[in-house]
Amino acid sequence: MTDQTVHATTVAPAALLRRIPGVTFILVGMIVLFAVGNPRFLSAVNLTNIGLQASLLLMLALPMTLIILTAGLDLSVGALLGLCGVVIAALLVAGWSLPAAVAAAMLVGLVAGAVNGFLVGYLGLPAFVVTLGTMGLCEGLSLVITNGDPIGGFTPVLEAFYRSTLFAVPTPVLVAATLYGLLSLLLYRTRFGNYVFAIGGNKDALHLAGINANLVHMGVYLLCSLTVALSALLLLGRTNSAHPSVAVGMEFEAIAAVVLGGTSFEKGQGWLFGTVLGVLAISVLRNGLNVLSVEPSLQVVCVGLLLIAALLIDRNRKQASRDIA
Amino acid sequence: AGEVIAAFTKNQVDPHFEGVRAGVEQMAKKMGATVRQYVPTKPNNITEGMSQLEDVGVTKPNLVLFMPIDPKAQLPTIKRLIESGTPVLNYNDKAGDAPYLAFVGQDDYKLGYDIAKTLFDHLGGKGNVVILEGIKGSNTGDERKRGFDAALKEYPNIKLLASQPANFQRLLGLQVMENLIQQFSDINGVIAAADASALGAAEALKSAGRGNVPVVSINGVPEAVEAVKNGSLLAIAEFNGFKIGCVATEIGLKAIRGEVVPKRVVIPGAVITKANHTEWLVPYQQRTCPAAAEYVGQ
Amino acid sequence: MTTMDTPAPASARSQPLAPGTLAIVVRLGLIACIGVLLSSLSPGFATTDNLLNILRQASLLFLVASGLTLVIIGGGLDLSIGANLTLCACLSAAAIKSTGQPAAGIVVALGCGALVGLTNGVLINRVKIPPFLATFGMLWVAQGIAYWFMAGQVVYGFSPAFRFFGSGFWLGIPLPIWVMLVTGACGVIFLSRTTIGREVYLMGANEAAAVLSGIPVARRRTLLYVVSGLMAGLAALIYVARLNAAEPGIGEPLLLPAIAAVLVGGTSLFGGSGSLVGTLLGAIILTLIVNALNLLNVSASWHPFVTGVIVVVAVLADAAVNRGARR
Amino acid sequence: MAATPAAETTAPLLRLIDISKSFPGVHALRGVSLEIHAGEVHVILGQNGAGKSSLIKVLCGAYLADGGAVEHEGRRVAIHGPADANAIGVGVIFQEFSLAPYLDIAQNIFLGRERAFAKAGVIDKVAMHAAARDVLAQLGLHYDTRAFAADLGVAQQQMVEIAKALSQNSRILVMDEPTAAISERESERLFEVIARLKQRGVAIVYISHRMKEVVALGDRITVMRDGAVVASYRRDEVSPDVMVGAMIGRSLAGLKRREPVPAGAPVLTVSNLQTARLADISLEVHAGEVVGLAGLVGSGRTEVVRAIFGADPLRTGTIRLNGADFAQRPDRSTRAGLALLPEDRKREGLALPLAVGENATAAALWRLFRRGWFAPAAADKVCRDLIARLNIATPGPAQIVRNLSGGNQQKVVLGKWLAAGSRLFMLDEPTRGVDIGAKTEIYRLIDDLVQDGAAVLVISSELPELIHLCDRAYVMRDYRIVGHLGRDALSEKAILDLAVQQ
Ligand SMILES: Nc1ncnc2c1ncn2[C@@H]1O[C@H](COP(=O)(O)OP(=O)(O)OP(=O)(O)O)[C@@H](O)[C@H]1O
Ligand SMILES: Nc1ncnc2c1ncn2[C@@H]1O[C@H](COP(=O)(O)OP(=O)(O)OP(=O)(O)O)[C@@H](O)[C@H]1O
Ligand SMILES: O[C@@H]1[C@H](O)[C@H](O)CO[C@H]1O
Ligand SMILES: [Mg+2]
Ligand SMILES: [Mg+2]
Repeated sequence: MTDQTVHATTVAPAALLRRIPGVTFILVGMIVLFAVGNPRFLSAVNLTNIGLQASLLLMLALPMTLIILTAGLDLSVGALLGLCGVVIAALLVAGWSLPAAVAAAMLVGLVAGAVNGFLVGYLGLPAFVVTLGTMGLCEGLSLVITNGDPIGGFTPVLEAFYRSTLFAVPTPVLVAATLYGLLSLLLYRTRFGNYVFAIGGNKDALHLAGINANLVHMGVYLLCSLTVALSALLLLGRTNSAHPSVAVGMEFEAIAAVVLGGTSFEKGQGWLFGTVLGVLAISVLRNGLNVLSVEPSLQVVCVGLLLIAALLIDRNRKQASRDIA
Repeated sequence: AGEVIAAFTKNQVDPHFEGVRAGVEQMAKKMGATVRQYVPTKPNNITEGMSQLEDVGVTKPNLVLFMPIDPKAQLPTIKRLIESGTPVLNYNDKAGDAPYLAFVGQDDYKLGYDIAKTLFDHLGGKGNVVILEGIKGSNTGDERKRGFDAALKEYPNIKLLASQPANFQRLLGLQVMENLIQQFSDINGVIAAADASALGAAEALKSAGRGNVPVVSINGVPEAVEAVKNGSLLAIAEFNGFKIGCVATEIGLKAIRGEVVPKRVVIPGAVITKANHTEWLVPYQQRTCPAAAEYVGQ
Repeated sequence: MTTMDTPAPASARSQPLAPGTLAIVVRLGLIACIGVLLSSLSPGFATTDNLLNILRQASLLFLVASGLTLVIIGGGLDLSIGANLTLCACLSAAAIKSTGQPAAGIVVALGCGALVGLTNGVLINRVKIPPFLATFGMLWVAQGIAYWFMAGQVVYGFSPAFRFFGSGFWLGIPLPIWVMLVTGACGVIFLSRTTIGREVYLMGANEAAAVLSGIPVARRRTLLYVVSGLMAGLAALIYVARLNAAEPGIGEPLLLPAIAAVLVGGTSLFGGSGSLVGTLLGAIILTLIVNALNLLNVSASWHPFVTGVIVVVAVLADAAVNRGARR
Repeated sequence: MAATPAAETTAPLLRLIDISKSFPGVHALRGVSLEIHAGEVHVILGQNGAGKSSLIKVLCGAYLADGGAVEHEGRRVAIHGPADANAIGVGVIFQEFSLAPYLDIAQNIFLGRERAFAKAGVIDKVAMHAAARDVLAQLGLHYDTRAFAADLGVAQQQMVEIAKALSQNSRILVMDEPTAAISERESERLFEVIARLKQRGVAIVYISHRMKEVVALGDRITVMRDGAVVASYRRDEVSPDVMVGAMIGRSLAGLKRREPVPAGAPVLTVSNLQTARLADISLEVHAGEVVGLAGLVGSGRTEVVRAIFGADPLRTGTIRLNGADFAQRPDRSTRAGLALLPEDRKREGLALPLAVGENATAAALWRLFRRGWFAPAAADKVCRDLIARLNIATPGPAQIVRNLSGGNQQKVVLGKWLAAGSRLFMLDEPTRGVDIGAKTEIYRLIDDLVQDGAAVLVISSELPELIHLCDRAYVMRDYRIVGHLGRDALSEKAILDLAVQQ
């Protein structure tokens, strides 16, 4: 017997191509369609719109990717985003300085992340349930703090920051891009990143490798919540006021974007850049429907069809590639 | 002629906004303009409402009819839209301070005050009432509540048992009322900030065998007017989406066609009771737009 | 065979209370505690009227959550139930309005519910789209169709015969509670006394093993989605009868409370375990809490917060109980 | 037991003293003491559920012992977690795979030890892949280290697992059934490496159910039964029969070839079956026959039985059961009397969180309750009968399957098909990771089945097992059937000649 009997598994460029999620094709298709439908779709102003609208969703979807890679889920991000916004706004109105208010929001994020992370990472409770609970806690706290009333009238600095640009690129887009860069460095070039994939794929293996897997697991939730707390600055800049439940529901869109981008709920399989594509697809769809003035009820149907169609494509390609192999 | 109007409403659930959209369509047709409707896919979603404003800016409509889901949040966006050269008229809900072509709407404070007084007078100036509020932070909701409170001050023998948000919604109105009924055995009257929650509350009262407790509300959508007719609701302060839509469109189009228009048109609202209700039973599609001139100067 | 000297099997009866039973007992205990506490704090609590009121509100929640429970035990998830309910409500209300026949509404509601469920089932089991996404997509589609169909209007005003389903009483007990009891009993029998019910647990616990045991998993799971859709349709009828109106905003707000009821009821999202009795208790606990806050005059702002606490406490309690049982 | 360890020449590297460990209802370890010496292979033998894996898990910090102590080079050490075990140089190849599917081979090999390749916190991937290739090369493997573990076959995963343990340069290397999933050729590579490690002074703890390996490798052999050490030997002072006797508490006659039963009518006829990977598969199994499907790991045997059962889609070809066509769908196959015992019992055979009873009747519900109404008492009775018939070690039908040892889990899977009244049994590695005692019971069961007129198609990577069991065998290579061996032609050499590409 010779070495040839052991098949060396190779990574062909085709494998990389296979990684590109089906939503990419839809994204390209939509861009063409919308551009034909209304030439202004590709105008600088509109691209800025898409960028701005995508950036906040991306801020939630990127850390959500890490969480889903650990075979988890964080339903509390929308409510937490709202809560952190409320906290910052309330403290600013109460006369705190911006850094102090932000620090307080970070603390809130830290606590939320620690609660989620501890219950999921250390106690092994199902993430869906835990974060559904903390979602209620966060939304409830926002309501209690504000008594349901939005808070406005704080420093215009936040709005100015949100509206500022650098080399004609809106700052929020740069912030989201920076987050992407940092997270992809973290995920693909550091030990922590390896452990994220390992937790989703085989947490016991990580534990047996002598790593404090629970701590790493909790760390992912902390990271997510802290990012969300910082994202509250963008939200406040955008809405120029804080609303208790303004972002509730955004978690589902973030999760949808992640999964559209090819990350699966199981086994730590996924791709961070896919999430960018997923977020873009959702943002482009919503923007394009408005730019083409599509009838409101039809818009609602279209969002559903995007999700289903993108996954249909993935499904078919997976089948095709299995046949080839 | 041939202008494109982008008309914003807050949701596809509440028939009040269908009234607005019908009014806009009718007047636009009459004046030779076309309408594009924008409604957030999720009811009253603030960020989505903002994105839609931004996206509409790209299409450069000749006129935007705008009602805020939340004035504080949307004001900066609308200001930028106006700065970029798109004429915007504010209707239905006040949307803060920006160079709008005009504001067309109603006096929510007065509607709240009037309808509360109607109830209190019906109760003979004494008794226990509960309030079902609208969405906090919306101009209509907050102003109406202020009107209720002002009326309460004038009636020392009317006691407010509870004031809870029902968010202009029917199901919430029903559930909040169900619980209030358990909590208080001596409710004599109910004030709701909108028809939908009033109708929900009336159902709750009826199935608890307390159908005789009078309920008042604000709006006057056909369903609620029918309820006035058959006695489920005592009275409604008219907040007429159809008229608002008509007048806003007329004023807006005139403004962009170079006419001088009033900066503020406040449409008066009647108190709809069994005695006068027939006018509001007519479906929106069969109504005829009033002329803006009727309300100018009021 | 007697060749192996394995330790003699101990009797299964010597085992402690099964975790499922224990979970139910814990929940009943919780309800009892809240009940005792409240009746001492608020005289209005322990009245027949109030208890029926709580049960009636819980029954609507239970109806939506019951179909979801079956789906989750079978290893799936259904985020479309709320929107499905909306669509069923709108279509059936229109059917009743235009024909004057409550029967037409029943047919339309159940048909529409089943059809949406079937679509979910096909997307998930034939096309193999993950349940979270497939049903999230269907949520939007059903909601969109409802908006389109209603065109901003409300359908309202039904005959007393139809409204009896929502607001009537039989033997002094509101009809929705009867509906809850009957459907709940059917569900319990389905899960514990039919082979399909047993298969649901097996495929929820390990889909691959279930397939290789000859269980037609795809068909079974499709059936569960259809049942979930039917329950949404049934709930829609009760809602329409109760509200005396249908509008496209009623269903969506029910999704998260329904999921919470299932989870507070102790059904695991991983599939393979859980019960309808648990979901019933979960629905009662969640309703009870809101009722309690109202009776104690706590601002409505606190409702989501307290609900969140209950969800977390319920999972923690289960985890603690399971751990204890394993020791 | 009569056997006593020979006098020691060197001090032990590691001593386990009086280790005990309990799980609810199970006393997995009862005061186990063990000495591990540098440069020696210490084999641990024992039936399924004897406590071997549990002992290993205590040693490597995966389980916390209830009592006992560990001494390393004469000093007491506390093992509270895997990190403590790593600190004294313990590396483990686990019985259950410990790879993360969507990390690549290199990342898996160095999981937890990335620091060696990190510069300012950033991992130097080039260096890491190079190091991974080096480790694999020691095993004679040339995998692309960028491949995800998820894309590897079972055997390849096992080899990566071995590479992972090797790369730790452990002073004490524990292998829990490392050859259960790999072919002879790969096993030989492993044995070469073990020999080299021994020379370097590494202490090796080796668990296997394969007596051949035990004899070939072991310097010292410890036999466990019911959670306790029952005997310890040096290799030169003991024979396989004695070891087996110690394991099961009695002596076992050597493996005799199964007596053939007169074959009946053809039960299964497969002609020209083709799937995405398989080509031109034709075979036939008669009533009263045990037919083998031989071949190296990865030759496509599993795919054949999965395709017949309907678990994987067919391209072309016909499959007949008792002369009739039937739909290739697992539910139809089951009802037609076909049974498939999958190769991976945990992933495909059992619903681990459910009870023995629920699992045992999983494939038989349709048959036991034809009207669809389920009767718990009847199901319970069926399950108790199976427990008795198969001698399954469990407190009762209510026990959660996860808590059973490997061999007993396998019996539950088999029991599933007995309850379903199947007539054609396709058994894919039926004795993988199963101890000798349970193995003989499974053999006897197969014999009972064919005596009773059933037909059996069996896949096994253990050639002696195939030869013992089968009346004849088909041999596969590269997803094709390359030969057929009748009862008289069936030998290890004949199979290998066909299975290995010339
Ligand atoms: N995590 C656990 N929970 C409950 N029981 C367990 C657990 N792990 C092992 N056991 C029980 O402890 C006993 C010893 O099991 P162990 O896995 O150590 O056996 P083994 O000798 O490795 O068997 P095999 O040869 O089948 O791998 C068995 O009865 C098993 O059921
Ligand atoms: N290219 C591949 N990609 C993914 N999985 C593979 C690939 N090749 C083989 N496998 C998996 O490896 C295992 C063994 O492969 P296969 O079924 O072809 O061989 P076999 O002869 O049945 O081997 P075994 O002795 O493991 O049963 C199977 O589980 C198969 O799914
Ligand atoms: O003014 C409107 C109506 O009252 C409607 O009922 C709800 O939204 C408010 O803004
Ligand atoms: Mg073992
Ligand atoms: Mg195989």
